[in-house]
Amino acid sequence: MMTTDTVKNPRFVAESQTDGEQVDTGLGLSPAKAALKRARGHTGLKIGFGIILLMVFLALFAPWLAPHDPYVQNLPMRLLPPAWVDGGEWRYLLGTDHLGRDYLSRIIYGARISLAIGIGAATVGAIIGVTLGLLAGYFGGWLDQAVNFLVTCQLAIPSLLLIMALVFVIGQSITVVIFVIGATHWVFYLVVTRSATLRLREMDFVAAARSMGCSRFQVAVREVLPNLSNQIMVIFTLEVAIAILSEATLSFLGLGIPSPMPSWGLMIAEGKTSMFFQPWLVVLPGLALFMLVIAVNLLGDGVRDVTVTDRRS
Amino acid sequence: MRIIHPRRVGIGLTSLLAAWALSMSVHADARSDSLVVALAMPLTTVDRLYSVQREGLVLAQLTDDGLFHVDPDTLEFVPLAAASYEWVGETRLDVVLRDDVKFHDGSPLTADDVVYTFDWVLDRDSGTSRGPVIRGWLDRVEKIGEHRVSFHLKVPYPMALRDMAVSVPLRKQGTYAHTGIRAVEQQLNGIGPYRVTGFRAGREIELTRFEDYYQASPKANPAIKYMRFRVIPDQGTQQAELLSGGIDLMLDVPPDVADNVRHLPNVERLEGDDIRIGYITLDAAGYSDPNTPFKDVRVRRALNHAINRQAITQYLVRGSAQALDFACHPLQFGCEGTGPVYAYDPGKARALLTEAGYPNGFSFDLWAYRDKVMGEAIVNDLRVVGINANLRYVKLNVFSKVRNDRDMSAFFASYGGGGTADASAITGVHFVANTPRNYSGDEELAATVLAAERTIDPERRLELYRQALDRIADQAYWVPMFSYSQNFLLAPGLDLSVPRDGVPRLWQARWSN
Amino acid sequence: MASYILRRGLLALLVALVVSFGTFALFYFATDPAQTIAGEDAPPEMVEEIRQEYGFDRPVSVQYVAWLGGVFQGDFGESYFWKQPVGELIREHAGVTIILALSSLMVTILIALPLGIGAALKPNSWVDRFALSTAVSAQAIPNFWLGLMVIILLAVMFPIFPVSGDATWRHYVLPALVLGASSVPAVMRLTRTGLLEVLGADYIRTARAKGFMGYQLIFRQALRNALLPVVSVLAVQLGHKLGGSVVTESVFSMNGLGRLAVESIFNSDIPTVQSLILIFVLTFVLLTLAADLINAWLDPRIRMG
Amino acid sequence: MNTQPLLDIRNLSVEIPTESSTLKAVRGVDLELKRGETLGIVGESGSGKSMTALAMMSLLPPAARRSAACINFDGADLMQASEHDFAVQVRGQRIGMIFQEPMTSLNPVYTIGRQLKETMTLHRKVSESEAEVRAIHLLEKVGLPDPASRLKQYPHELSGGQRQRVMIAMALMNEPELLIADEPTTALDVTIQAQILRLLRDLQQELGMSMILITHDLGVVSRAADKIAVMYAGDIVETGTTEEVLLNPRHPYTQGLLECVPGYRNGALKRLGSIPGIVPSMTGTVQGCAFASRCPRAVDTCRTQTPPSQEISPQRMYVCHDPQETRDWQPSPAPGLSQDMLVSPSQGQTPILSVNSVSCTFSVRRGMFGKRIPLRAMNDISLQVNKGEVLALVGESGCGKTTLTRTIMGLQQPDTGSVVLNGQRIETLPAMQRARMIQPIFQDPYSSLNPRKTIGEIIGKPLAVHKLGSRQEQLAKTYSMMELVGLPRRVFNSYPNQLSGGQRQRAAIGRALIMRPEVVICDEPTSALDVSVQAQILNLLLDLRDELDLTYLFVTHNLSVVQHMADRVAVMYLGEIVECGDRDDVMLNPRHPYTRALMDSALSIAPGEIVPDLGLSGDFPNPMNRPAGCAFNPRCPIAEQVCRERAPAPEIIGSSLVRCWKAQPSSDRPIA
Repeated sequence: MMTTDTVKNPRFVAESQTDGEQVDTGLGLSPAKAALKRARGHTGLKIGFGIILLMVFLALFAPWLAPHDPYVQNLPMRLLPPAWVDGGEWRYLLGTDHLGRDYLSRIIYGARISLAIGIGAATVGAIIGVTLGLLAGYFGGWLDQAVNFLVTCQLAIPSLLLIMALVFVIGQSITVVIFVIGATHWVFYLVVTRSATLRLREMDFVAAARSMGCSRFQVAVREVLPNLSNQIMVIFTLEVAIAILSEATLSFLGLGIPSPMPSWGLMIAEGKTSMFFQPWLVVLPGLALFMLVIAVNLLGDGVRDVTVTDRRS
Repeated sequence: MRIIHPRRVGIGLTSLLAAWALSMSVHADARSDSLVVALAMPLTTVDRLYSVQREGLVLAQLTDDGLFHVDPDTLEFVPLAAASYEWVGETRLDVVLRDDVKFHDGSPLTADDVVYTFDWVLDRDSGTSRGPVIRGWLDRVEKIGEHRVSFHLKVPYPMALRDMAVSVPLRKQGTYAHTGIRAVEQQLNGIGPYRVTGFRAGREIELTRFEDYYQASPKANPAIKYMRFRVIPDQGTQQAELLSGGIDLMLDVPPDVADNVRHLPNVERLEGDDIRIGYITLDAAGYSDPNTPFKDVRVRRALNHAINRQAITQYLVRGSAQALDFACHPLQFGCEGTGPVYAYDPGKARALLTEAGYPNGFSFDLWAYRDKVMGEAIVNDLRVVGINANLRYVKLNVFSKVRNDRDMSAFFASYGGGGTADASAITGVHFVANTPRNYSGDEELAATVLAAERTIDPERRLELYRQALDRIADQAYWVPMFSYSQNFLLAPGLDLSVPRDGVPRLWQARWSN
Repeated sequence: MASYILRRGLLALLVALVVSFGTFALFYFATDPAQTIAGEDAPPEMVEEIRQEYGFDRPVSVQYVAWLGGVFQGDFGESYFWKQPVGELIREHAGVTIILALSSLMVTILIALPLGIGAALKPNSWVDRFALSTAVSAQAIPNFWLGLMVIILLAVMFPIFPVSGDATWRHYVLPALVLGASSVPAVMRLTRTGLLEVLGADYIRTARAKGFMGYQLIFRQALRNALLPVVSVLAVQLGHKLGGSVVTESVFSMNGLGRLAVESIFNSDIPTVQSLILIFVLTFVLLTLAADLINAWLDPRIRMG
Repeated sequence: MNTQPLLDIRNLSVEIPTESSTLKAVRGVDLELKRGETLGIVGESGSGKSMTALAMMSLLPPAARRSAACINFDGADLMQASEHDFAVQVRGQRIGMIFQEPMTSLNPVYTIGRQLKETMTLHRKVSESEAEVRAIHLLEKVGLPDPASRLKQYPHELSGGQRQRVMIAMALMNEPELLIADEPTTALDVTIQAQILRLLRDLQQELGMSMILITHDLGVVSRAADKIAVMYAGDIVETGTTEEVLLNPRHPYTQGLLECVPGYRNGALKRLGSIPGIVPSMTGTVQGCAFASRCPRAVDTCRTQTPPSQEISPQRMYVCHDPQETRDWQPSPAPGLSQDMLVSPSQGQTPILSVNSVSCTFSVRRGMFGKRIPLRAMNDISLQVNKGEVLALVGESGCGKTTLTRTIMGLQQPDTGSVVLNGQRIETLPAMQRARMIQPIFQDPYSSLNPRKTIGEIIGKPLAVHKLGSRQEQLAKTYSMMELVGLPRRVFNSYPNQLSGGQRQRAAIGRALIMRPEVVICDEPTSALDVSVQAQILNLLLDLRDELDLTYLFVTHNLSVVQHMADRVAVMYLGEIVECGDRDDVMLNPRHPYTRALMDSALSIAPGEIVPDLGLSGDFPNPMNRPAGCAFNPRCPIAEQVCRERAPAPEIIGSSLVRCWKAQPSSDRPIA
């Protein structure tokens, strides 16, 4: 209700004071510009974005940045410690693994896999979850019931076990891992999309679009969907983080990325047998994983912080 | 991001581990007559007739005797519960039993018991694990005296003594009459030097020395009175337990772990052979795909040249392991191939590939279910000559399904054959016509192998095996990889002789002072 | 209410059936349990024998119906691998998982709730910053890696707790911490945002206008509302922890249901996998049902509509 | 009575730091309140009236900063009181407060009883049972039937009106000396509003409390307050007794505001006065008079110098330069025609839209464990809208207005009956064709515009959907439509959140009209807007009707808007049309008892008059429990046996259609 002073939110006051004949167009920023402006003042977001930029840079230019081919083995040089430790060699800055492959190069190449899996799986999940959420929220009825059943199935099964069973049976490859992780991580999208759609469905601009002759499908895609983009973006980043961790976990359990690809989770698993004696095998990829995931999470939290205020309470 | 100093940490860890081990040391006086062994795989039964795991064989060495056994030094098959034997023609074997052998319940071993045991194994409904193999050659068993039995064979079968030694422990007459075929609940009544005094499936087995054991046996009078097998699936846990005195012996230790742990006090390391070989089978018959490059012998030879078996053996398998040239273990009888030997030569491999029409290499799936590190090393070697191998590392249940469906273009596997020092153990399973492991499609080879299995005369067998092995090498049906070595970690003061065939004889274990 | 519970129960059963048939078919078409039962070196004759003995050569529907028939009579079948009734097997392993799940839930609650409440009470204070950075880091640490690190630190470098196993209560300390930490971020954030939202609600302004302040305001007016969503999330988390904490159990070598499930998958021990999934699904549905009932008890709007 | 004022506020300011600057929400307010007196604070949204109240109670949002020379309450300066003192001694104890939203102001998870009792047990050493006795006593006093059993109920079991009664009882638990009511009736329906206002007045007189009534509604304040303070941009611009301020306003803002109220000066005038311009942003330093930019009398001094406080009498002052040069200026309505002179275009009897016996039932699940219950949203509704007329549809919330408009637009399928538009049944009409004949304008201009689209896209969207003309033609049409509805060209690329409420509603109107529909459904198009903006929009709608030859179905609950706009009126109650006829017939001569009550509850600006007693019992019923017989019988003051047993059928009395057993042919009580 605009007729009253609801002064919980100072922004609200400023906004309602613009009521009147003309508006000074300099007063408000467009949603995108406002978010950008807030983003510039958000430390967490900047840090996260910076790290991710670095990781993407590493991933894209891995062939030029990595000192060695990550697949070339040098068996006599296996299990070298990092260079600054006794027995290390400067050729192999971070040491070598059990096949004598350069650990630094493998970690750099590992960024590719983590990013590909994270973005790929989160995209697959988004496509499934947003579609189902939009359908269930906008059309309701039996469709909503059916989707609800799917969600119950999805939630009730321990997802890691499900993924393991699927990967185990289908076989390991990057594509399989992306699709399987994506296909088991869409509930979050669905729940948020569905409830937001339920809310938006009751908004008058939806009724307006319907009354100007748009079909229900057109309304769902052209009117409702754009309004979900902020929330989907936030979930997307969080799901990227979750997917990266899932991949690492799967690979750790031996059901993720197939060897000899340099997946950080797989590297930790391979180092596990000798972790008491060659701890860098476990610590280094773990740190890389931690940095990437924390960066993605910071980015996600930041995006949420700067876009969520767009909504009118 | 400051990295902790790994080597220093390693040393620190080492001393800490040692200190911890010392502080928690419970190596009590009682240890002189007891031994605790870690098992990685859970044993679901103590009855060798029904167990399939290798651990079952180790255990059966203690609880059971067969008519014959494998001499630990010569690896020959010699009488054990049998006093003597005699081949009556090619398909009849007469065996005289000892008259001083007693079961754990005190009853004496008679010819009836032997007949009962073999009849039970021959019975299709009994469901024993080795039944199908025994039924392949044994027709019937006949009692010809109180302590005499006669074995009637279907075909001449030189490995009869081996099967009796490894697969058929003797059972008291009527053993399975009450409990049915599921032997889990059953109190094991064997004739071995130890009896089972406690069994929790998948967790723990307790053995106690059998004091009425026949003195003539080479296994008589073992030094240790109590033996305990604890199931600890995780290698790390086993290490920790060994250091803290929770266990005295670790079997099948990965070489890297063994390398690391042996630097610690309180641990000793033993290395020995294992009659187990690693190999790559190539789909020469074109089962998985009629257009597979492996139908071309030049491609198969190229692979043999491309893989650096020496390096893999030396750095990854380690110990006494050897790189192999032929499809058999060097310790095995008949393993005397003279055919072509493929040296590590990537250049030659590339040339062969070009010749075969693959100048830019090709892609294929390399399946494997164990020894992932070696699999990776193979893949990396192939990458060098331009072949892109995808390592399909799966668990055994998936592996065997795909292999049996003949959907693999190549697989990396290993075979132990129960530690049998005879080439038949390996060639038989892999190259006779009806086995799903045979991807050669070579019927002539299958005939040769079968003939060798049915020949008693050693000279003739040797010749047949030479033919078969040379044919395999020439056609490069396999890439023979390496023989395995075995690592044991022991608590100090434990004496254990290293088995030549990889099967530890724990009755030989003793505590030295 | 009875009809509601009945509806939920039927839904759970339907979910369980769909899932269990799915797994059954998956394993039927893609794996060969016989070789696993027979062992890696087993000759083909032996494998074939086992295949017939266990009836693996029957059509998938026949096998499934046979198993399901047993389940309805309370018989989960016999494990292929352990050659032991599955019910017994599950009973043996359940204890570890239940203790681990409950203790890690306690860890979660003890860390997440105070942090979340503290953060909400003083937004942007150091408590809030600390809580948020804890959440962000805990979210980013791979659980299995955390497990390995605490083993190196607290079991090897400073040997305070045992490395692995499940024999005594001391064995449960590290796994419970690690597993509990994995749920802290979600619960902490939810508590914080829930409480912040409630504190901004009109009825809290009413309560302040009535003279409530400080802890009275939080505990007598706001907390119950704020905890409603937390209850649901805790139930889901507990459900997932009971559904086999696969990673934690395998990092710490604990003989729980999660590990049993993983091993059974690797061994194509279909009766065990099936029964476990059935039990996981039912447990989960029962827990969420319980959470709904607790919420209904806490919130009259749900109770009465 | 003590002559010392109970409350004396001097120079109260509230500042709220925002991301870029500091918002001055309240700027040096002075207020005085005697014991037993009611002060009405009036202002539009953003004027700072609620902030003033919250500042008194020290309940401001955490970021806000408060400063004041003093806030004297009964001799003690509240500025010196700590948070603890406030909580323990003032809030709920000596000052009670009622808020706008009864639906959310009670804690949903605790019983009414607990929330009432704790107010008392928190402050006083009383036992539970004593508190309970007091709670029951007060619930009875605020007019809740069966108070003892209410204690065990939860807020959601009560209707909005009942909750507001509970809020009042709660505020009175400790017999406060001052009651602050912040828009206590804004969220309520008109009939309930009248009841609550009466209740507050009665209680205040009985208990001898002082009261501050904060509202935007000049009608409400005219009936309920002794004194009025008019706030604008965070400051009080005029104070005085109710009569003085409303009948003889001195400040140009007060004058302008009153001109905006339909029916204030002359109900027959078809154009309302309006205040041009915008409220200046109250950030940074404010120069001159805050109202200067919108003031018709402003001179240069007004823009540069802070206006003085002109005191007429001790109780009467206004803050204005009152410039000599423009003293002769008289507020006059904007140029336009009075209704008498206006001939509505083609206002014949050609029905363009007719609704024939439409019924619709939903099934609704109550709660998580509940069963599905049928909800009869429309019951045998028939209605006719003639070409060129404005038909007002009046009813309280939940009466089925929205379902009816959705059905008329073909967005909701009725169970039985039909809607005929231009001779064609609406459900057989293809969506695209239908859209060109009938278009809606919605209540909330925030919800009706897609926040992700620019204004240009939104207005031109129907053209794009219908693929009318080339891209260039669509653009040209959009620009000309923007001109028509009074939107500057430069907002073409702006997003809705960059526009004011009034501008958004203009955009919504533009979108509805761009395809030149014949019928426009206006669903409470001004109820979310401030009075001054409402006047602009109503003026615009009437102009457009004349210009574009439109027919309006105008849904509203605001009877003065009905009076101003409508040719005919239909009154809805619980899914039925209970009365329908010409405006003057229905409004001046209501035949249905509900219509009569509705007309009585309309609070026109009439200082000195009190809020009338409607004679209605109970609240608006839950549509899920329809009463048997006539739907209105439980609340009807004249219901008889027949009303409880059988539902009346519509009958035509005079020129109106009425659904009542006891419909009177004429009434002796014309509306005020």
